[in-house]
Amino acid sequence: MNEKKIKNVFKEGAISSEFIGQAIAKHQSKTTIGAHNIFLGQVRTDEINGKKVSAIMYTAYEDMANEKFHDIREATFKKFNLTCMHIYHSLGQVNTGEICLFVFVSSPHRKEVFEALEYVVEEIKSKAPVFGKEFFEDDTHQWKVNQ
Amino acid sequence: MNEKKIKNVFKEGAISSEFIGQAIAKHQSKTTIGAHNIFLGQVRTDEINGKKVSAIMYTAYEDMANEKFHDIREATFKKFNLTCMHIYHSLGQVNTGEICLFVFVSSPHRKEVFEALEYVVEEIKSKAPVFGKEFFEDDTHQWKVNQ
Amino acid sequence: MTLKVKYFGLIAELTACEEESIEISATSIAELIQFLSEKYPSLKSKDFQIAQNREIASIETTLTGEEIALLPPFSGG
Amino acid sequence: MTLKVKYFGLIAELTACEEESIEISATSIAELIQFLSEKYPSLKSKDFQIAQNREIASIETTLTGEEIALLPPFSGG
Repeated sequence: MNEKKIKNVFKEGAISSEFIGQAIAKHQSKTTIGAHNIFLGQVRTDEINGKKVSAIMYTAYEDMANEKFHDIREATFKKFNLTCMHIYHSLGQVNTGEICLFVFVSSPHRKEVFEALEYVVEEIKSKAPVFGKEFFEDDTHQWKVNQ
Repeated sequence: MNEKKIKNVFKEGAISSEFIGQAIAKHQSKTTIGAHNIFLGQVRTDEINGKKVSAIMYTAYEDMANEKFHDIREATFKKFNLTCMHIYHSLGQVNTGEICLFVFVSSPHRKEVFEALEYVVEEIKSKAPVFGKEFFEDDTHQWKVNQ
Repeated sequence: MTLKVKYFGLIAELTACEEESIEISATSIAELIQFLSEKYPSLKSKDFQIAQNREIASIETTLTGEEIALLPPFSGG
Repeated sequence: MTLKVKYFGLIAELTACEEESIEISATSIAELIQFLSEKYPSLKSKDFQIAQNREIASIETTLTGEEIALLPPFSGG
């Protein structure tokens, strides 16, 4: 484990569009940046056996997840020439249409951000111990599994 | 040329973070979407022969550019399973730190948005007749050339 | 050895418990899983990974740590 | 034939003009470029593409259209 302070990437509930807009605004003083790339995960109204998903309730092994997010961040900065990177993930209830994951990478040049963003998102999906419980409109549920 | 109505992608001046936040908010009613990917081009304080860029003044062959943006949009929808796509490009003055290009793609699944976004941005860079005049702090200028 | 064992997601639903202390003489993760599968028979049919002190550990790993977690498939993002 | 000729970016700077009507007997784009290079000698050293009716056209293309544009390297985004 790295000695740098481990940030908490989790936010209670959905990530708002205003929060994302403000995160973008904060980067306008960093004038070495030429390209930003943003990934947003949004909760989909999946239909499973005729029943529609209405929300996902996220839980996580928070300590381990924050360590993994930290490791992913460090590895990404080593692999790619990035100016900055931000990751936010929801905990608790996120309704369909709302945003549960916000990954934001910035670099002087565009090639770097495309590669880095996809790398970070795939790493999060495979390494972060986060668990989504999909609620249906009839209040039954099932546990989500990433594709 | 396609028969669909050709949209105007150009906006006068910089693209604000509020505008981007609002564009994200508008997609929260589209609950078949699972993944958004956003590219933002930001004007960089490049240093060229010891002089710093302070702003870029964009001009375009607007009619042709809008046709090309339209063709890129149509080709992208054919190649990738996207729910929606939006492109905005600045005209006129954009200062360093401000945003001059906003490309937004959404799909049920993440793999599609990564591939589609990079495709769209590269197509814009190579096919849209848009011209950037880089102003330096001493009021001299040079014409930008895409890498 | 006393272990703190954490359960998450589907696994926490099966065990009806999010965290417990377990006193055990097992020396490997395989032995611990054997023990837990006897305590919670429905675990046997489930897919999960084990983390020891917040790192994924293989079944042969020696038990060293104070914190063990049973993690069903991840579904973040 | 009367052509509407548009100039952009660096090229518009050289011609000191954004658009003009040109009366010409040329039949190919190559001949038009020859004509324009005589009118604006500094064009010769510059890198540009030609669009005819808003489509990039090669130098061999027959002049058909009413709208020609001289386009320096693109630098959008």
